[in-house]
Amino acid sequence: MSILEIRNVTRRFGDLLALDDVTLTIEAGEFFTLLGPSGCGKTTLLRLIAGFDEPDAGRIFLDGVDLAATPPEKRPVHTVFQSYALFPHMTVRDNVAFPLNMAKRPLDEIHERVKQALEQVHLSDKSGHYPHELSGGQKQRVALARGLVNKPRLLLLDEPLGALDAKLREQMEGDLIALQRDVGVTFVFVTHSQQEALALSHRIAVMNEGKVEQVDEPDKLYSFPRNRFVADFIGNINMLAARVAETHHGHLVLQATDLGAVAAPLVKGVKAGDTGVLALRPEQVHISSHAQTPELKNHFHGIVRGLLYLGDVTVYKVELDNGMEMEALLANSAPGRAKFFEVDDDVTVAWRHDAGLFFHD
Amino acid sequence: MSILEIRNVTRRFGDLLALDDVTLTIEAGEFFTLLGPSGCGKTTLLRLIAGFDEPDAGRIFLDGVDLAATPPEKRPVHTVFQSYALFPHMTVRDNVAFPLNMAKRPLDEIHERVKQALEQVHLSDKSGHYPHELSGGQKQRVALARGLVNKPRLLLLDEPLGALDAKLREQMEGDLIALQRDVGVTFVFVTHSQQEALALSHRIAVMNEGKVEQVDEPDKLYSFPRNRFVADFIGNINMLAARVAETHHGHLVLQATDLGAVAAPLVKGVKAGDTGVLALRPEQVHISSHAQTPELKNHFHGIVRGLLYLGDVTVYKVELDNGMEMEALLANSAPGRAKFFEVDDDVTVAWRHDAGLFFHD
Amino acid sequence: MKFVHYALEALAGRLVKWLVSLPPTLFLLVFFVAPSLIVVLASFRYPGEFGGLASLLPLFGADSGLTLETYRFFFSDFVYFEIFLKSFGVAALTTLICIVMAYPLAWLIARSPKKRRDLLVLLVILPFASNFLIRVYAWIIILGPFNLLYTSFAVIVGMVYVHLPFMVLPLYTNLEKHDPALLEAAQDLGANAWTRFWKITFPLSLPGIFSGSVLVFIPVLGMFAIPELLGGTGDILIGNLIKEQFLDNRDWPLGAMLSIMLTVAVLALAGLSAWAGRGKGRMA
Amino acid sequence: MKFVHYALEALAGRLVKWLVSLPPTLFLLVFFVAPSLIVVLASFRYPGEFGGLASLLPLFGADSGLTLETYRFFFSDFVYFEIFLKSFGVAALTTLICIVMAYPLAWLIARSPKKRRDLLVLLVILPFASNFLIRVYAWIIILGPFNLLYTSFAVIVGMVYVHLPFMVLPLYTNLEKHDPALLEAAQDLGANAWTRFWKITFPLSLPGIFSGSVLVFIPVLGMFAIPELLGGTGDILIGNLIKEQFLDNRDWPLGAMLSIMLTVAVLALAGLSAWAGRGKGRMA
Repeated sequence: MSILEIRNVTRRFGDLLALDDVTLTIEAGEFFTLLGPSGCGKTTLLRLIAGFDEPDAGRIFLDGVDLAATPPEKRPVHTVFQSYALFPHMTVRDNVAFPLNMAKRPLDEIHERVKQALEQVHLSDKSGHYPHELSGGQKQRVALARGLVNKPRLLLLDEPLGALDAKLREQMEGDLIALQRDVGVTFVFVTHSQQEALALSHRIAVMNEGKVEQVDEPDKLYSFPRNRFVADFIGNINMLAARVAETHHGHLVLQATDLGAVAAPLVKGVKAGDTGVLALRPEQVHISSHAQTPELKNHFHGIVRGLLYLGDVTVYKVELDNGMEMEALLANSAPGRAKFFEVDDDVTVAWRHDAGLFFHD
Repeated sequence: MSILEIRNVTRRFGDLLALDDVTLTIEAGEFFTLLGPSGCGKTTLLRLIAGFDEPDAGRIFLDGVDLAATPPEKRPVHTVFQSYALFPHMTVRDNVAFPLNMAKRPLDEIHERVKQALEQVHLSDKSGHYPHELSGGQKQRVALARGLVNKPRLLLLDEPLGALDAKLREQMEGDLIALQRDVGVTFVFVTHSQQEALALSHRIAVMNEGKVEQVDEPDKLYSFPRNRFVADFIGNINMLAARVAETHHGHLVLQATDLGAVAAPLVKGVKAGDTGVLALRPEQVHISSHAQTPELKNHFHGIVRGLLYLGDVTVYKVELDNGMEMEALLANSAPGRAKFFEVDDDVTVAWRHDAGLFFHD
Repeated sequence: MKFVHYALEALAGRLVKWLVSLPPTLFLLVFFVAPSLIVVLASFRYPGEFGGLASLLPLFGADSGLTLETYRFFFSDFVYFEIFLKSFGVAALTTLICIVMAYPLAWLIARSPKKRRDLLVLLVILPFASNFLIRVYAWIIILGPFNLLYTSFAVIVGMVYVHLPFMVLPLYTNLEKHDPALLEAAQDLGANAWTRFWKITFPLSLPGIFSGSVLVFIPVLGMFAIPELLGGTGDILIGNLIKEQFLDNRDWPLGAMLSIMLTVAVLALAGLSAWAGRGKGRMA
Repeated sequence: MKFVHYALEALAGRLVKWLVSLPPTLFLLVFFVAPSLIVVLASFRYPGEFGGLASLLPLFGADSGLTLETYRFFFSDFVYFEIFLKSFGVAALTTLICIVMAYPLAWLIARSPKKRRDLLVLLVILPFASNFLIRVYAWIIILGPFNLLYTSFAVIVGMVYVHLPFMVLPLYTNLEKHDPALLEAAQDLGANAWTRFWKITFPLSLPGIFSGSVLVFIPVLGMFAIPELLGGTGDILIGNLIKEQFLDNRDWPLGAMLSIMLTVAVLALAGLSAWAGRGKGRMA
């Protein structure tokens, strides 16, 4: 059942078209993410849902009811702000009790639910502390507890992990998934980090310049991006300029400059003579020493020009004979060996004939 | 040739032993990283090298000369601060010219070298701007240019990427490597991010509670951590509690509770009866559907309990029959397939007999 | 060698420390300790032959000539107590009116676009750039035709008028620092405009109100020009009393004593409010 | 229906806006426009029969009775110009001395441990909690035995004494905000203590010096009590001149005119310094 429906919403700020005819449906119980570079309109959309701003055109429905006439304080939608926006003059307990006090709940119920909410975020021992006495991660958890305690229909999260450092962010990601599963509240999460989006979400809407480019599950989005922007924004990707030579029944034959024929999966609507790029993920590119002849159809000679050692994986930057640089990612799965190749090694890069996606210009 | 020698340096703050008999040697031209959790003493050490603080015991030599009597302004050592510490009342040009002015260089030389330094960090077009008009990444590059322009013997970098967001940080990492290679100045880099350390450094000193735990090249550190702290701090690692059953000539036979015999590489000084953990990297753990029998010696049944989809790789959390959770990392190398296994799948996890490291208690 | 070097350095360090702490020490001596001592001593002296004060110099000789006369005088006459009470009442009322008048003004400035704020602050200060007396005389001209001159009402109007900016500025400085996200968060969590003000804005502005109150309350207690020019004969406050002793009666010991009693009363009040507000220092 | 709802809401919004902008508008009208108008008008009137001012009411009738007499008087007598010049000189000198004295004090407070700062600020303000006149009289007692009373020196001492905290506080507020990492960075890059002060601390403190200078310079120009009590007959400043017209000569038009000329001079100076400092607003 859809809980939130955004229908043809447009929002302008002066000359800037912040949201351009956006239509989205969010299902009840989902962890839904709005992902995009800064300025793509994701935060604007969040503010429209919360009610801090009004659309110039279009409508927003919550549980089938148009929200236009409902002020923010009447919407069963709570927000976790990027800055957390904890009330500095209230203790953790009073911060979390705030929405319940506003809803004029009986005192003993407030007491009970605040206690429960603080347990959920593992902060029972901090209930008498003031926000400035907490670490960044603890503040973040108080903001979460405050947003969830009065069981909103939607919880909006505006880059809540942005202010945390890497190690803590990773840990909070796990906590967020567990929390959302436990409380069963629908989450609408805004982020510019594709890694956060992939790790957390049930579904992701990729936004760019006020438009929704693609809405899909993380693995679909990563494996089958609808266009070049999505392909490039989600994860790293190699872009090999090529021209379509033939379209076979099952696949395309591409011609890459100074490289030769490349087999690629068929794309609808593409015909011989089209130019474009073959987008290929680094982890789909195999790399082997020159001596071995790979059994894969697409294989080309190259020279290792650089490598980025990341511990669990290493990214090799290989220069092909046509001068194009291609990245290949290898997991360091053999014990005690961190690198399989060194800079200046002659190697063969190869990929399956059904790997990659062709985007025409 | 060693450029910096830190010999038995100790520093106390009240009861806190910030540095505990630290000895380190840094070679000329190196990209050397001090890595550790917050409070490990890495920033204290940096401040001792810069001269902002003095050791309680021990000595620091630069090019063979004891630095004790040299105040910070006389040391040929410059620092890039975490907050950048750009002078807000000076333009980018004047900020970068500052160290040259202090060194009383002739005006035309200053002009020339500032121009060159700004070109190196791609900021020539911002030379007349004030710091508050720059983005975080640009400020960072001005701080770098200012630190390098007077060709110090050492450049100290105090978590310079900490304030940048993920995408920018990744890009700056590449720029830093290139810059250090081009200018040939020795870098001493402080960070708490193991990923930054692995990607950037020639050598890394891992610090913990005021002590240096291990100094090594990134791949050696990752593959052959000297102790449990280093193994755990650098990258993710599975820790399988086990007891040594036998020590063979070439390997150990371990006994893991409720699991059975596990083959592991030999560790010096370990004898039968010792208890400890087998530390195993997630990317060394193979995972296959139950039907297949792997050719690897160590293989155990498990159930997939969760997965973290990261696009290029997926981390599977597998519960073994003894209740222990083991992570396995797989690159998503097959086109169009993001996940090989789903939650609750029966799988076999396996690893090579020469994978992992045993640490006894 | 090394030792001598370090010893010299330590010495230089101490010299710098001493040079740096000299000005504040001198400041306190010259500007606080000395005048205060003089005032305290003066309050225990007899008036001089032709008014003023018997010379202070014999103090350090055999004839110290100190007396509790003025203090006995103060505590024996109930009229002083009455004037003190009235003065504190006027100061409190002025402070209260200033808070009520300054709040919307400060709030409006803090909420206006950033580049317009400086201009608005300037507009608040501008009326007070001109001579103090002029401004009081303007009020004589305004209040005269309404037959409101030489009344307690006129005194309060004048007091509020003169001190209002000292309430507006600290309040504005405080309100400007408030994170607008806090109000959005409160609204998001169900608070209407009224509740947002009383639960968020007002408690967070208490330090500003407090600063402003100090800046209004204390000067009002010392003010003599406004009661003299705008008030009637019954509107005499402590400030006038003290001024009279120095300028008109030339009874310096009495003036000094009254001033000391005023300072003691203010300090007692400050201590009381610090005690009442203890533990609330956590507010951001 | 919907339309009516929106129309009502828009109306309510405007009402709120109007209610909120009413107090500042009233403030400006009552506290700035009205008194200023009265003063400007007064300066064009003849003095009243018994001093003061001829009633302002006929202004709005047929007999407007305006005159440029007082202005002609001002420009025809060179002594006014001299007093203006001297007053600005005293104000400038006082400001300069305040800067030099306040800087080390403010710096020391800003550099001391955080919890001690409030106490130190209190110590700076404390001497000024007592009555203004008392403090001036304490100086009479101090300066008297040295034969320094009733001299220009005594006037400057008194002026500096009274206005020093208004220089210390904005300077301290400014210096406290300085990021200590900036000084470390400067030292790291080769600057010694002297250079660090002149290249970093001082330029960054200019806004604080400016605020303090405004808070000292303008009040000194209006001050009459200190020249009167501490200065000789030759130490008359504009403040005294204006006060005399109102209190002693009761020539209100002349007083009003002088006050207008003073305001004009100050505004001209402010404009000049804004023009000189244009483009330096980038400083943090």
